[in-house]
Amino acid sequence: MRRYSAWAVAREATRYHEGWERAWRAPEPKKRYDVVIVGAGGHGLATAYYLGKNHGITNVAVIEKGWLGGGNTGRNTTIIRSNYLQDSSAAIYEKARSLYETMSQDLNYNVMFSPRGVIMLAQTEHEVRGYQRTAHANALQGVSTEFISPQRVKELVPIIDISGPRYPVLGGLWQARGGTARHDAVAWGYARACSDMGMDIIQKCEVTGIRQEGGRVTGVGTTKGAIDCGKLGIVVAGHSGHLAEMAGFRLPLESVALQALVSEPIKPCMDVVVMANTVHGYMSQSDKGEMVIGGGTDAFNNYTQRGSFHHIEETVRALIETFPMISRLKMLRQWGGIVDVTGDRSPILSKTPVEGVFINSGWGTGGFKAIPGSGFGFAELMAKGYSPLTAEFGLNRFAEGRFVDESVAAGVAH
Amino acid sequence: MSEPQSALTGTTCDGIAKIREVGLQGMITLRGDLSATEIASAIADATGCALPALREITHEGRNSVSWMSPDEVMVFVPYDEAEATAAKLESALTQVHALVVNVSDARAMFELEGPNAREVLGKLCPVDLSPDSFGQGIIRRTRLAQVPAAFWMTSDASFRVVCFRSVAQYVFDTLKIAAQPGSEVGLYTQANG
Amino acid sequence: MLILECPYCGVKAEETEFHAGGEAHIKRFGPGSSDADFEGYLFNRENPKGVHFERWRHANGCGKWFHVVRCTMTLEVFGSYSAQVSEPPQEIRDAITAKRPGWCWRDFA
Amino acid sequence: MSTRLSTGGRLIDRTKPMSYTFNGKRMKGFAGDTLASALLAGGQMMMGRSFKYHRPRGVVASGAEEPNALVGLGQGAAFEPNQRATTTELFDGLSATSQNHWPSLEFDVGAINNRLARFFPAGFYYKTFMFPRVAWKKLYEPIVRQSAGLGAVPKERDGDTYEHFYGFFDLVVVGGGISGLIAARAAGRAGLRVLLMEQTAHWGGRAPVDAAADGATVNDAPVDKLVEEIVADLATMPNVTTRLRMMAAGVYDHGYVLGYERLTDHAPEAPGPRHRLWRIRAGQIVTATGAIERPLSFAGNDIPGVMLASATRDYIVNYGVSPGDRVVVVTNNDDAYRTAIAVKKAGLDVPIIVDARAAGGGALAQAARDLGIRVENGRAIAKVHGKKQVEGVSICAQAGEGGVLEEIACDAVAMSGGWSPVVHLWSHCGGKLTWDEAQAHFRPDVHNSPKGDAGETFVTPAGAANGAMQLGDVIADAGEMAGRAIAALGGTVRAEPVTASAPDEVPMQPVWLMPQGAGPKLRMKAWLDYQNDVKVSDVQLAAREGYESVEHTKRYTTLGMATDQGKLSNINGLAILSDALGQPIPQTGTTTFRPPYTPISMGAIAGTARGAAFQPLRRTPMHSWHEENNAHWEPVGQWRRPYCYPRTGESHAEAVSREINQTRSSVGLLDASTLGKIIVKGPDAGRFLDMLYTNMMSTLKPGKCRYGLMCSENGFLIDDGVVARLDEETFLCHTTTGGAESIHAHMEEWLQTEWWDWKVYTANVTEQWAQIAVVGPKARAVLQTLSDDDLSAETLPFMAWKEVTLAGIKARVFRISFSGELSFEVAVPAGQGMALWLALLDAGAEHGIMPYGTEALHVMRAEKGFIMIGDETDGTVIPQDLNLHWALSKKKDDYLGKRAQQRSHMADPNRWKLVGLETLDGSVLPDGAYAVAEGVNENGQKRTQGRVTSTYHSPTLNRGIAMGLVLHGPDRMGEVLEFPGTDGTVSKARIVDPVFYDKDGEKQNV
Repeated sequence: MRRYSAWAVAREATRYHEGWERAWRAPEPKKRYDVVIVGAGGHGLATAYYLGKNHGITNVAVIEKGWLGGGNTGRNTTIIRSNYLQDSSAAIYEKARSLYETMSQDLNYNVMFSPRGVIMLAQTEHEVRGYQRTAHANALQGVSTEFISPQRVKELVPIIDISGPRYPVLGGLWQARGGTARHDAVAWGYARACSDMGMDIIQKCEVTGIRQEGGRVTGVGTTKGAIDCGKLGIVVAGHSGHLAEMAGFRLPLESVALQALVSEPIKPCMDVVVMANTVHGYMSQSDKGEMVIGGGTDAFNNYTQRGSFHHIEETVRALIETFPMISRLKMLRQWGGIVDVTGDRSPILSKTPVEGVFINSGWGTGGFKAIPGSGFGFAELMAKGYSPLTAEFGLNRFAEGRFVDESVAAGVAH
Repeated sequence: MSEPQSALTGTTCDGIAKIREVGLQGMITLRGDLSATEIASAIADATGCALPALREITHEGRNSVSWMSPDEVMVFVPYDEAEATAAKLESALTQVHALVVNVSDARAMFELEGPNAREVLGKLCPVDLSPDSFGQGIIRRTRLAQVPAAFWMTSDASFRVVCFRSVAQYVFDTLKIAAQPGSEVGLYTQANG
Repeated sequence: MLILECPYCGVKAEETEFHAGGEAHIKRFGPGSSDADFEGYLFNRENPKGVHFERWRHANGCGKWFHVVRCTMTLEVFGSYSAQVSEPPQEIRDAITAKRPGWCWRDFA
Repeated sequence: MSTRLSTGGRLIDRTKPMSYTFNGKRMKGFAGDTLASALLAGGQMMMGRSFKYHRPRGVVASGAEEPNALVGLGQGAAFEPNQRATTTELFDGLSATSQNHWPSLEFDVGAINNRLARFFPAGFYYKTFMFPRVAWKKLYEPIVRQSAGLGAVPKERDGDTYEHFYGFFDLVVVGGGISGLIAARAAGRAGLRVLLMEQTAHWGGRAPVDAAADGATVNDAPVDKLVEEIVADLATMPNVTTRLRMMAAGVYDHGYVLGYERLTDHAPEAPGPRHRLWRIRAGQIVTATGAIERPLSFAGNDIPGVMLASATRDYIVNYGVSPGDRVVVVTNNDDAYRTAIAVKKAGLDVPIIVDARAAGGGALAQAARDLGIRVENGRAIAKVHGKKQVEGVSICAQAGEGGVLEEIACDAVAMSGGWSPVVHLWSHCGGKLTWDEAQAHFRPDVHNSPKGDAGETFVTPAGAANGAMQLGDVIADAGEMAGRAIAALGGTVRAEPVTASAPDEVPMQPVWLMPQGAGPKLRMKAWLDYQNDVKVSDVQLAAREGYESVEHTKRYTTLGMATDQGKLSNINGLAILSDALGQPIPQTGTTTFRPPYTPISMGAIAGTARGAAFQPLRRTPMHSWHEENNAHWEPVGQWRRPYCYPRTGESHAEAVSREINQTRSSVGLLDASTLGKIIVKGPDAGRFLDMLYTNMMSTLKPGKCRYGLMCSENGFLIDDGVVARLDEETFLCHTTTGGAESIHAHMEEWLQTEWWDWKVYTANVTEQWAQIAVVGPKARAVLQTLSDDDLSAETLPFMAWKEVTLAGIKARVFRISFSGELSFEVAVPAGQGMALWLALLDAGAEHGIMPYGTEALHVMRAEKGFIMIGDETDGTVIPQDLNLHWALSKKKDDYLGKRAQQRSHMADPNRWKLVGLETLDGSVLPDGAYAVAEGVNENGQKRTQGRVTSTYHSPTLNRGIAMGLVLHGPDRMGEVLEFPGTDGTVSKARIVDPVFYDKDGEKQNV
């Protein structure tokens, strides 16, 4: 693989950039692979990458029914943070965050990780208590966060109205090393690195069936023919239920539409990511200058990637209350993605009833920030049968009533 | 005995339509099997109103009865008669499974009046309020901006709007903005010039 | 932005008048049931691509719960019916068959 | 140089001059001008700078598709960035500033990027800025970020208002051109409820402009005539609503259309809202949205003075403005000849028409020749000369590699690469496209249309939006397609004999690169996306590197991601991509079309919901008293509850202490009206409550009260409160403030969907009652002075209730206590709540009675070890964790949550359990602190063995008290735990009984 660098760009410039090679190969599938990963989104590609990097497993195919990175990886609001309450969540998200720190160098592909800092606003007494609790938990989890004063919030986010008539800002949970990254680049960087390790990324190839013998997986049928494999990883977000059905088991999952929008680009005015959970809105400014705004999920099953407009309305309404200036910006584009949500809204990284089949799903609205940690842990689970990062996210937790519930930081009002 | 107060004690506002909090209004929730003859006759005896059909409201003098759901009606009588009317209904329905509660203080009622009244409401409620779709005799329970509400027409150009007491100020403020000068939509008014 | 018809008050209204209540026709398992049955009851969901049975409440209206059959791929609505039944009435099944011949959902077809 | 012509301009009123400023310079225009036409008239060709290379840019289009001419409009509370000059109507006093340059539009330091352009190809940043690592954050990223963005940032709170409107129509026609007008009239005559909207301020669209050039007629009359006639017809139809300045922003599922009406943008002084966002339900939608002309890709096609041929024509015909004195026309189709003719007719010079087609054009070409215009076929533009202004063009053969045949001096270039139907609205909700080989564009595939709630087709394209490009075809198609939509609604169409006579056009010929064999040097100067500076070479690079999906290419190059969302660039871009991949264009496909069609204001999206109307703020009957008495508010859901009532010079903490001391020593008042109150009545009411609550309610005696717990079916504690039995069949259930609506809904859900044969009715009477807690040793004394009824412990013992008359008001009095004191909760009709509140303050004056807030409430319940939903519970806590086994009925074989609590993890003896915590030094434990255990877990996180659930300073005990959940807590009384703070300090606390005050409960029982 030709390394990327300013020098390489300069060298190519002299020949009008006509000498660049493909970022990843476009191979036809082989007859057999040690591991087949279904789904070439961030999580699937990261899994393949760490299978090779950490466990020396490189006879791997990542098959994708559309184009790599074409699902939620390329549709989210790119927020990266690990200030979670529960130990198991904090562990995997912090692992992910720390891997983002060095991802550009590891992959030799600039994913523009921007640790600009993330603030979660506390706008009710209840949220203050919830975030103070999270700050205490984070301190013991080795996640560096801090509960900050309204004045500090105002310093960090000059465009915010901290004395808003309805929900004054009472403080905030500040994670200085949280931030954003260029979402497409994460998928592309992993794809390039996987391809470089000799793995096959097979796009426009849809899985049509999962073959098994005596309760053990033997391969998959695809629109590009049958492919044998020793182990199978299902990493297809909103389509997990569909794949699980092929393998013959059910999942505690529902697929719903999640929406987001961007404003027209304006000059830099907000240097951090702000999340306002009381009013269900979060916002950051992209490197292009667009205000990137996250909305809510529909409450009904939906595979159309089209959400209901009133969620956009609720989000924008709320953000105008907290950031009055955006009232005079314009919405440039809105879009939707399909997210898979579990019974406790935490992910599933687990073995399944079918030996050799592993599932990584249920990331709901939190998937992007977890990509490297998810791939790291899931690869370990697939390679060794156990990973401390994924231990608490097994399918069995629903029968045992052992949930990983992150909604508790903002529980019921009283 | 102190004088009871309505939520906004009759506040009013003028815009492209007139908004007025109506003041004290007796309201009684009655739940039961609306097909049971006892209910129809109890209502007739207590109010003189006929049992309203699906999504309808009936009137008799100062009393009204509106359909609320398949097993619920709302009885409107003068505030100071509510207690007695409720008791009357209660005693008439001892033999059937029914629930009668005086909820006169739980809600606020507004009058919205003027040729633009339909449009003002049409800015806040996801309901077709064109004259050929909505007129007198119909009750509609729906969403008004961000709160549940119900309304019906008392003339071709005036509505009664009911919401919960705690959000009366919000509903008033919202109606006021929707009725701000210069905000005529000119949709439902174009027909009659 | 869906439009649904409440079978109780006959109102055809937009989504914001209603509250989505998740998958329909789920049998309750209480004390004495197996762990698997109980897990299935609380958590396992059909989440189909296509015909789906779900519960909605006319929250900003008559307050009644009811059933809706909808396609999760096109959002087409095949019909709505009473909440007080444990399986869809025949005319609803026929309405689905007319639009999606050969449909099936759990044991219904 | 551009200038105002002495005559012409069908849309301007030369008798109404207007003055405005551009970058502070005073300029003049006429009523009817757009900002763009006025700037051109004033000779202001350059209007902005591009995003990446900061290249000088002039206006290229005349409508919504404009990518270059973006300005900041207005000032202060009325400032708005990124406004298209082409769609901004001129008004007197308008002030505009150009964007994305420093220090000035003419001299921009950022233009250095242009010099280095060769080193900044598509995606260069993915390949660079990586070493050393720290440099990205410290050096590179700040530079990237600072150079980001286009428009300036609004500084002030928006001074305008906005609103929504819910519209319902049988048929909505989008677009007020010929097609839309024809469709609307047909639908109107069919008696349907019709809405016709046009995004500009004028009816008629392009047809009248074209006619001005080619003399086309309809029914032997000028096209303008037909427009006037139809507009007049529509005005007479009460069932038809027409709206100018209203754009269909998006089409959503089930016939939902967003209509964006701009009410005062063109007249800022007018009263009323600025924008109105229509939320429309349409039975059918006809998209008569016309078509957009495509640029041609040749070197220097972005230099100010290079314009779309149609735009050039618009400025001359509509505004009497000439873009230049010598206009070279370059085209691959006949339509551009109309521009040449219009230019010539305006008395300006057309040195040459460069037609890339070897065979050239038809009737219009002849007409041009007849006017003495030189026409060259099979030719192309090799290169445009000039920097901030076109100075000339090099002509070459289209077939070759750009060998220059001739240099021609000119100050403007009018280009036409053919037309693309506006298919956005068709596509928003799933409409598919088909590639039209002959016209080289995507048009709606009417066999794959958007489907509504009944699975019916609900969008129909008409006219140019459907690929009909010549006047006769447009009119015929509009009638035909409108007929389909009307028929779908059960309407019938009366045939309209409309005959058009317009010159025949010979087919266009796709030209994606000019010249065909252009080398890298030229391709690096051939722009596709003007605003984002994406060139032909960038798309080819993306393809070369394997970014083969159109989505990959778009994201890698940023093609089509600018504020115009690729209206000009998308088709040209994917044609280049397809060519690079050696596959036909339809196989490459398009990117997804997403709403809105053009950007809409956030203010309009929020509508009236701002300030007082932002969200409902729920008020109790005593709200105004609290306000007048300096309550410090705590938002609880949508309610406001007094947190405390600080007096002058008092801190909140001091106020809370005062309120508690007064209440414990004498008597205090709490506004408890927000607590939920639900009536449950019927023969099966007891049985129902036994399922809902974990404890037994059916055995409760009328006149008595019982505290109960509610769990979710998943086992977790969701609510608690006191249930009073009013009579044999009737219960009154109190819930938490947050629970009033949710618990009522919870009850109805189970009754309606599971136990529908049980005879139970419920009613939420929360707001019917004002509820006041009268608390403290003197509570009875105070109440007794207001009542002749006997309130003694004998007739009204603890956990009983009774109806009495207080201060002349009929009231229900409940003897329940959440503070541990003698306590009466008095409920009166909400309308008399204030009266009772005042009476109580009066009656209690001699005892120094005062109100207390939620914080005092919390502290007092904590002193008693009472749990609080939301503090001790967080959605993961079960009653067993809180040692509430006494409230879990053993007699009942079922209740909601019982089965869940039998699952292995919930029956686990190692679950953390509730205890009291007492700091060794009397300080207050930090809220939310965790108790650490030995060592770390396998993820390297410190192990924990408990956490603080609520913690306060108790003025009663004058020390810190807390409750928490601790591993095996109840068995570890006296043990000391360590709670690290977030500041490095460690608090030590002893495990104690959670009841800190009046352990035997004597005080509440007197």
